[in-house]
Amino acid sequence: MEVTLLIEAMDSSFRLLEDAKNQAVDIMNSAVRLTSETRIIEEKKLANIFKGAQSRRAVLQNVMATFVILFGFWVVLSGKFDLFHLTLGFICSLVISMLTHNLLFANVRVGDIKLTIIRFVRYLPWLIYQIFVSNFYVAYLVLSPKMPINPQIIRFKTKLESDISWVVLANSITLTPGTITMDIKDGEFYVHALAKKVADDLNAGEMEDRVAHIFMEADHIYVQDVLDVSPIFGVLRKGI
Amino acid sequence: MNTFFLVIGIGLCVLVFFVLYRVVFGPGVFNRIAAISAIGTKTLVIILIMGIIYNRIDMFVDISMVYALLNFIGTLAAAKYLEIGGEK
Amino acid sequence: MIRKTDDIIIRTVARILVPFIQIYALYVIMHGHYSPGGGFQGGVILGASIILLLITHGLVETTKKISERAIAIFSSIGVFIYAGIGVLCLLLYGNFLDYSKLSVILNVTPAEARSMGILGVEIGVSFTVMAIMISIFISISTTEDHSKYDKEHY
Amino acid sequence: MNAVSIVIAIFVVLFTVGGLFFFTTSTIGLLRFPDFFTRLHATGKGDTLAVLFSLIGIGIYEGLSLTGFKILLIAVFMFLAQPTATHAISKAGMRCGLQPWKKEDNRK
Repeated sequence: MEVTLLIEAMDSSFRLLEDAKNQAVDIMNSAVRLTSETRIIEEKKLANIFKGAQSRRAVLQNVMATFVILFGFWVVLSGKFDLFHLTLGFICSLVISMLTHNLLFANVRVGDIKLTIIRFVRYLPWLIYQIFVSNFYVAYLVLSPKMPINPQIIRFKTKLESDISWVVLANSITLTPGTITMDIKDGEFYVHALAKKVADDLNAGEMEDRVAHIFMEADHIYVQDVLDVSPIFGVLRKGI
Repeated sequence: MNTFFLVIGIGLCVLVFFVLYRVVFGPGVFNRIAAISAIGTKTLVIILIMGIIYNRIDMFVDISMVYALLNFIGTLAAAKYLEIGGEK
Repeated sequence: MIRKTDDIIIRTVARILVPFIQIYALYVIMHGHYSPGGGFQGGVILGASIILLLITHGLVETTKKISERAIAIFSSIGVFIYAGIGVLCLLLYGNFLDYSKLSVILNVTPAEARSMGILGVEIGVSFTVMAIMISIFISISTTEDHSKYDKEHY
Repeated sequence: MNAVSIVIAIFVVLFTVGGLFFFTTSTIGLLRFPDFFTRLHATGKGDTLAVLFSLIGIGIYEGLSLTGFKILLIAVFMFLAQPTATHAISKAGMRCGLQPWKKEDNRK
């Protein structure tokens, strides 16, 4: 009798211990979970604050850059350097740079801006030469009595990515001989060409390569890149 | 020199009259818009030449710039309006 | 409802041009007493720049920058500035818009006071012209249903 | 009239007459070409170079000053705006279903 009582007592005590242990584990687990949750929340809050500061910093940078450009433009337009007009210009360019800070620098690509500008300036003489050729071509077509044109629409998919390079490519196509950009849908250019020869010239893709070279897009090796690197290579070889 | 610029200005005015044929008889709205845009471009140069003839080019250059701006915006607005009309 | 264009070329060119057009418009307004132009012309260019933004970026994105409520407020502020300067001259024993009487308040010579008074009036006029142009454009383009336009007229 | 001013006058005449010539060809193209898109070829290209030439001529006549810089500014603006306007009109025409002229059909 006493033995069974003893055994039961021991059983119940074991069960109690077991329950206590489970409860303790549960409490510990929930405590761990709670701390980790709070930590995540804290981290998220910190990250939000950090991101907000970062975006505010980006906005501030944009406003400053726009302000500098617009103030320079104002001084050039105004041509008066007394205090009254400079103050007016300061206020005006400040207001407009606050209003339009996300327009001028909407999606700037990360890259070497100085090199891009230098390459763009080097691209301009070629473009002006192309405009000359195109105008003489149109003049020849207009003044020849039979007017040998054979219009056709060609379409090609471009490999360029950013919007600025698209603008440069489309406007260059419009200005070069015998072609105008008609439409752009999902990265496909629809080009209206005046003759078969002109269309073949465009399909060869020289202009696209040049524009890609300016904005350093599309993984191609260009002659100009090799030429850019060659002086460095020459110096290295001399050192050896 | 003034006589030379006068001759150039008169030549441009004659060209504007030729373009006016496209504006009046051009088949469809689009030919008319293209012709009006071309007239605007010629007018811009005519205004500058008028400035040289009247010896007040510092004044006329502002007017010419405003003309170029409004010509561009007007063409874009007309193109946008017709494009919306074209989509069903 | 003015939709934004799906053409990336026109959108990019417009977004590069708009700040320069606006600073040019303010230049025309502020230099109205030396060169041609002034309040009305500058206001028209300012309104045209916002209209360029409207036809390229759509109504929603533009009203984030300058809401329709702000446009209504601008149009009344412009009239208030114009009439306020005129009445201020009346109160100083002058005629309506007699700027030289303002020299008592501004503490300058009458000639400079006249120049500043003209500048203030021009700013008022330009505010009103800009706001009225934009509100006319918005109310025209949002009420009519363009889809009913028939295709024969092209 | 010394030598420098004569050279300047020659350049002014050369550029301005070149501008007038390209304006003329673009106008004749606008009148002669058979359909809308080919006419845009004439106006879009011809007018850009013609305006550039005329503005360079007037800018040389005006000399190096604030006004000359503003004329240069107009030239840069036209260089950016004219192809964009051409593209906008041609896109609107294409979306509205204008058919481009082909060599086979003989309608004028």
